[in-house]
Amino acid sequence: MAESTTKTQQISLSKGLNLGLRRALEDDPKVLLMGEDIGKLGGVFRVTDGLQKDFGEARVIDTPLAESGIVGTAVGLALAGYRPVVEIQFDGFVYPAFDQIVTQVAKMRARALGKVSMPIVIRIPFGGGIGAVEHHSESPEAYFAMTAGLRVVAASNPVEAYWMIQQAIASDDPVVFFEPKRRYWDKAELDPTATPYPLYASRVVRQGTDATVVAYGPMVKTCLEAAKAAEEEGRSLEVIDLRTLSPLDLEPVFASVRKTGRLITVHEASVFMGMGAEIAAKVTEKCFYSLEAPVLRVGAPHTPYPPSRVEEEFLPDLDRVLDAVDRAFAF
Amino acid sequence: MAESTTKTQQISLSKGLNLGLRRALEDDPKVLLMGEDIGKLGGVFRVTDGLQKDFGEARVIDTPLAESGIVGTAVGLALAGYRPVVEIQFDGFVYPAFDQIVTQVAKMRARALGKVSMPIVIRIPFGGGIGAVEHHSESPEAYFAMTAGLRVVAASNPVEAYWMIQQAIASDDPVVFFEPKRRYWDKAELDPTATPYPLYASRVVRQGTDATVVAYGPMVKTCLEAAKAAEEEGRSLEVIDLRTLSPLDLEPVFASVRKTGRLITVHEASVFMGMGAEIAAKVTEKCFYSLEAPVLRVGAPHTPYPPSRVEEEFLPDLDRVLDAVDRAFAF
Amino acid sequence: MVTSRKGAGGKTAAAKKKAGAAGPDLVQLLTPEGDLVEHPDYSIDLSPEEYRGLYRDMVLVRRIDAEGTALQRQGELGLWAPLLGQEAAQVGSGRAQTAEDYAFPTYREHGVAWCRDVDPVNLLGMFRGVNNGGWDPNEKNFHLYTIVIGSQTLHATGYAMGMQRDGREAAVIAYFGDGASSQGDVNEAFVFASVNNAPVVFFCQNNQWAISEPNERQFRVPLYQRAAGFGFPGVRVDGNDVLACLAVTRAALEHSRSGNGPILVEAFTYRMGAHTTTDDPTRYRSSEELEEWKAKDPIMRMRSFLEKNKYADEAFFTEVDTEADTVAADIRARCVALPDPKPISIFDHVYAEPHPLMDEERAEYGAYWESFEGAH
Amino acid sequence: MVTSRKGAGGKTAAAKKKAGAAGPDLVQLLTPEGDLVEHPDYSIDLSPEEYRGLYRDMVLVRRIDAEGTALQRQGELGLWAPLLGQEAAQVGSGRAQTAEDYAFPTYREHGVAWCRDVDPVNLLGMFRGVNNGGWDPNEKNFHLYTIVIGSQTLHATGYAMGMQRDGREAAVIAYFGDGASSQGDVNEAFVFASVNNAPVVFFCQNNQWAISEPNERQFRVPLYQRAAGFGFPGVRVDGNDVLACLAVTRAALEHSRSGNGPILVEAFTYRMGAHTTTDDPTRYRSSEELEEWKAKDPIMRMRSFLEKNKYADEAFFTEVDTEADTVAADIRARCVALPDPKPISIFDHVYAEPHPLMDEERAEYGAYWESFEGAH
Ligand SMILES: Cc1ncc(C[n+]2csc(CCOP(=O)(O)OP(=O)(O)O)c2C)c(N)n1
Ligand SMILES: Cc1ncc(C[n+]2csc(CCOP(=O)(O)OP(=O)(O)O)c2C)c(N)n1
Ligand SMILES: [Mg+2]
Ligand SMILES: [Mg+2]
Repeated sequence: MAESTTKTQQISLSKGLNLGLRRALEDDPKVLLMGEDIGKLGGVFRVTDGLQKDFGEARVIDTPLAESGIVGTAVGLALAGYRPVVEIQFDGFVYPAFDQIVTQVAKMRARALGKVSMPIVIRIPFGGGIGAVEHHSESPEAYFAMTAGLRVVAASNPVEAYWMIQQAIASDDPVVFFEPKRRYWDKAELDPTATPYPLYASRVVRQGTDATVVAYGPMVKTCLEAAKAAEEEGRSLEVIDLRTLSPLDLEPVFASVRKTGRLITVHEASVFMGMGAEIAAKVTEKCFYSLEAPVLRVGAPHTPYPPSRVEEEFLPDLDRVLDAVDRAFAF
Repeated sequence: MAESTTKTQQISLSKGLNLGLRRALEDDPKVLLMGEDIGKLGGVFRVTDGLQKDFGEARVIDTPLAESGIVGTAVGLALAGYRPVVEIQFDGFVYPAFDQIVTQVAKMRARALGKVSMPIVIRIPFGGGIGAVEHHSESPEAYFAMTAGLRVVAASNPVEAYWMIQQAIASDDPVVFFEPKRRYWDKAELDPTATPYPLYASRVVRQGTDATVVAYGPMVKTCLEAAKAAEEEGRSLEVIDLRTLSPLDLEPVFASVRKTGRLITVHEASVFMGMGAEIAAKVTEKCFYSLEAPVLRVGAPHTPYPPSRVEEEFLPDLDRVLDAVDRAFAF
Repeated sequence: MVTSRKGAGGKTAAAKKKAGAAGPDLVQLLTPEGDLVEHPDYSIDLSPEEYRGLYRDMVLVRRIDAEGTALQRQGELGLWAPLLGQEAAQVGSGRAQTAEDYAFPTYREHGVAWCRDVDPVNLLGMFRGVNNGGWDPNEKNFHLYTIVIGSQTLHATGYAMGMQRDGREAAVIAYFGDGASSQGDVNEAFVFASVNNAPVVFFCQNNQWAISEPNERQFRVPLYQRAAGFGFPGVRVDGNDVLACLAVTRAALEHSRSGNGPILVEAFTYRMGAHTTTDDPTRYRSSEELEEWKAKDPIMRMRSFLEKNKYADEAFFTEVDTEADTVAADIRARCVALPDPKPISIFDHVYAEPHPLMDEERAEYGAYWESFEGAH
Repeated sequence: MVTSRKGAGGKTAAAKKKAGAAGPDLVQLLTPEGDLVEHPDYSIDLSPEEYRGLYRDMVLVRRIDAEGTALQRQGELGLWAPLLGQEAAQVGSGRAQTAEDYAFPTYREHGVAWCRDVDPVNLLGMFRGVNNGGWDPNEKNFHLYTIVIGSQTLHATGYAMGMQRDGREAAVIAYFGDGASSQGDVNEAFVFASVNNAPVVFFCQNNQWAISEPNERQFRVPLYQRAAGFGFPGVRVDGNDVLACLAVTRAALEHSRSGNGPILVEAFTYRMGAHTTTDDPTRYRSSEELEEWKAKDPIMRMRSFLEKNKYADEAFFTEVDTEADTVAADIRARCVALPDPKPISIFDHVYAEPHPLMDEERAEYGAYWESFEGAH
């Protein structure tokens, strides 16, 4: 275990989370994991694999099948001084807990005038692309991002996942933590002795000069691929991984847009009322005279997530991103 | 009763809804009302006053105190051919029903490939300004507007309320119907023989030439007052009552912005991720070369609704709207 | 098809023993060995043909289920949720329903669907990923599968309230699992059904597991007892005994139909397979447990019963197996032939009425997709 | 302060009668006439001083409550939720708690707050609209008022799970109403508490009404029976009998504290006033019903008891009334002096850690509001 936290190793995103959770459990006896099937099974994505075995049933809790109950008891545990990390099995199953999240978790601190905190992390595997049945591929991040009192972050790769989950657990504010489920099996090299990037900051993950593309979670990889393809066509895209959806950290986006004059936002969630809308509105306000084209938004149409046999067409891909870039240049 | 539907009369917004519901109950035996305290009490805002007495307990149903149960059973009633009109007592109490609304009500029709419909109306009194305790003054419309499968409308005055509630009930799609609670007691002249304006259309409620202001629900009145004040200062504001938040009907807004070059969006809900963000993003995309200033957004900060003794400062008022207009002109 | 009702005395030659080892709070009419036993409140008396019918249903349903698993393994389905082991609970309760009754399933009621005459290929659509259900629930009074746990119990209750208002002589049956019993929605359904005296039978298949979580993580007294606290009766039936499931469900439906309000039936059974095809039950449960339940196999005991009573011969059993293979082959053929939906169809059914954003996006996406035509 | 415990025999001179008219499923120790009665499972034996203490608590709490209503009528509060009629349920259960126990109230537990030594002015903040609670729940182990119905029962259960992990010798008490029993959250709390054997007492004040809806709209069997179906005991106590409420709650807390898991106490009482100051109960209930319950007034019966047993004289009663007026006057004075919050303070406590949007908006709004300074 000690070794696992010092040795550089090849890990998947799911393993990055697993190691991050393990370190959090080791470092702070008040950290608890709660959720459906997170014990012996290790969660349906094996993110909590082996943790109940090593930390016991009192700290890695297989809960009854009731999301409101999970989050509601997490609130009570937080009041009692614990730091619960809740797993929601799939994006589409978070809604039964919605009331507890937006009414209780989000508001408790303000109601108590800061006398209590809600250091709760709500982990949600999100997004599509894995051929799943309905309710297993949704992108509900905007519901939470718009809710005052919550923080919302999304990891995009294994290394980020490893650090961000630990930072989220250490945060005294409630954090809704989105995990890009179709990237769970992506691999990367983790150096557990490195210094992590701050949690609530966006990050330029590829420099470019012609247009800016912002994304988060699963779409970061897609946008990096698009940038690579664009380069071959002679266009230089700057790609920003938002990482934090609430608060948004848009300074790097403003700076980039002042340089490139063009911005494309990309997410799997619907364009209508999605994160892209806020980014577009804000960037336009702050960079009005720098924009050579309106901010263009890539995302889903205003429909439920479709049956999986259509998801390839439905999900934003490299082509859709490049198509938007083209449109931005055509303005 | 017959008289009440032909005679021009002075009515409050709450009475407008009451008369509209009454007509719907008369016109279609499949219409049912469901909610907490809507029977003998007539609802906490008396919107259903007298309806249980006249239509019986089988059609005006005092439900158990459980919002998920109310909406969930409404789904079943809709499947059985009924048209349930659900009352949520206050904005802040809709969240226990969130799962049933976004997962079941919104998606049922698409899941059944159109073989069933969900003609359910979910009435929600929303917004602040009445000096209430917490959870009684919220503006949750964006949560629903962003949800594919739902329609969302907001009435702004007594006459609109009378017609819109009937149209919403007649609609075969589920409609989240927002009622501006601080305007419940506003009065206006109703001519029940008039031809109603279409439900899913926005409406220019004051013509102007210098800047456009869009609002809905309680803020329409505020914006009209602001326009009046602006006129005295020599500025001509065009005011648009959005009326429908999903779908948005932005054609009249585009047309107006092409004329005025400036747009201010106004709502009580948070600016961050609010309806204004979508409107700003879309209008900027469609009217990029017409805008002389970025779309400016007036709304709440990203905080929970504050204690009522601060709500006057918190809520957008005439001054805040005019301040934004000034800023749009300063660009 | 089957005709006996609660309280009717035994009229066939089949010998009956006194209450089995099942215990007083478990209604059992047929022992794992295939012997009839008596129960003070419930009995069943069917013709040999009817007994054979139940056997046939179970075999066919198991075969269809196995085909689902096979289709998934071969990449024809994205997922499958096997009912293996729960055939008696589903066929017994399914055959208890009349055409006028209405069933609200979870995602595992392939056997109930069968009894309600729903084309099994309908069920495959969602698991194949070509639709999210898509059949007309009113055609066979069988609602769409519901994946989000517990929600359908409220829909069922609402539907039952509708039946009440229409004065229909029918009842609703709402399926749910042991895990689902923890959900707020299920308990709210109990409240709404009770207070409205709605004609709804809550039918819980307690298959001992909610994915990896055993019963102890959901409740600590037998689930059927939950009902009493909400003001309606609860009964636990041997969920691997198709005769008991039929008798108890039929009585329950009759109870609700005739104005006595809701009732809870807990069918005590076992999920012999994986939770779904992506699940690995060896991670959380022992093979001994599985073996124990295999000895209570619902089909085996019915076969023993038929054999012991000479209600069926070898030819019959062979014939049923052959029929099962035929049905499975037919389903397989029609499954793999299910066309992928056209991408543009995602805009078709979101709204009943005109919707400008749908139109705008349909046009945009349509043009975009067309630009790739041939390339894809 | 009060010291007897479950099962202790009567040691005072107070005469006891056999089980009262209350019926076998209602624990009553003091009749409406002020006579002690015996109960097979519960008894109480306090010193005269302790009996007087309970009386004093109830009178003071009623007076504070009346002051809340008065303050609202005079525009000093935006709203008030009166506890009138529920003094015994609140004082009895409140005094049963130790300092280490933890209470999760609804919005009406002013009497419990009193017993837990919470400054009543704290409670007024929310109703006045100067804050949304704002006290430190850990100071007196009394959580913030919770308005959204039922949510706090889950918080209480989670808190109890925390106590369990810490090995604390204490229990949690979760207050909720008869209406709240219909909420999914409350039933999920029952599940979580049961499965985790959490030390939590669910204390339902069944005041017969959920705003305008009577019990029949929420359940059709006595609520205390709900518990059994979730695997823990339930008991109904005369909620207008402060002695029974004390004895039963004390036993319940002890039950939970000593590792026996959750328990449900249903205090059968009556909301004699309006739901809140904006409510008009004449629209939905009869004055006869109110009169009936007035005869069971919790304070009157305690006074009769004290008088009958000569535990208190006229001077005592006068003294308590005077004290009540003094307390009320003090609260009033401090209430009207509560300063309005500064608008800029709305940004202060939303997040614990730095938040750029908070900073940005704080600066923007600050500048905007300052531009009006003096004008407002
Ligand atoms: C609200 C919700 N949460 C979680 C899930 C994920 N999930 C699917 S099935 C299942 C277990 C269900 O167990 P049970 O109710 O016993 O039914 P069974 O699968 O055993 O038939 C879970 C947790 C879900 N579908 N919905
Ligand atoms: C989730 C939710 N729905 C509705 C309301 C509105 N409401 C406030 S109090 C109340 C009735 C509560 O009744 P009960 O639980 O019996 O408590 P009591 O007020 O009688 O003490 C209702 C419906 C609410 N506060 N929260
Ligand atoms: Mg199960
Ligand atoms: Mg009550």
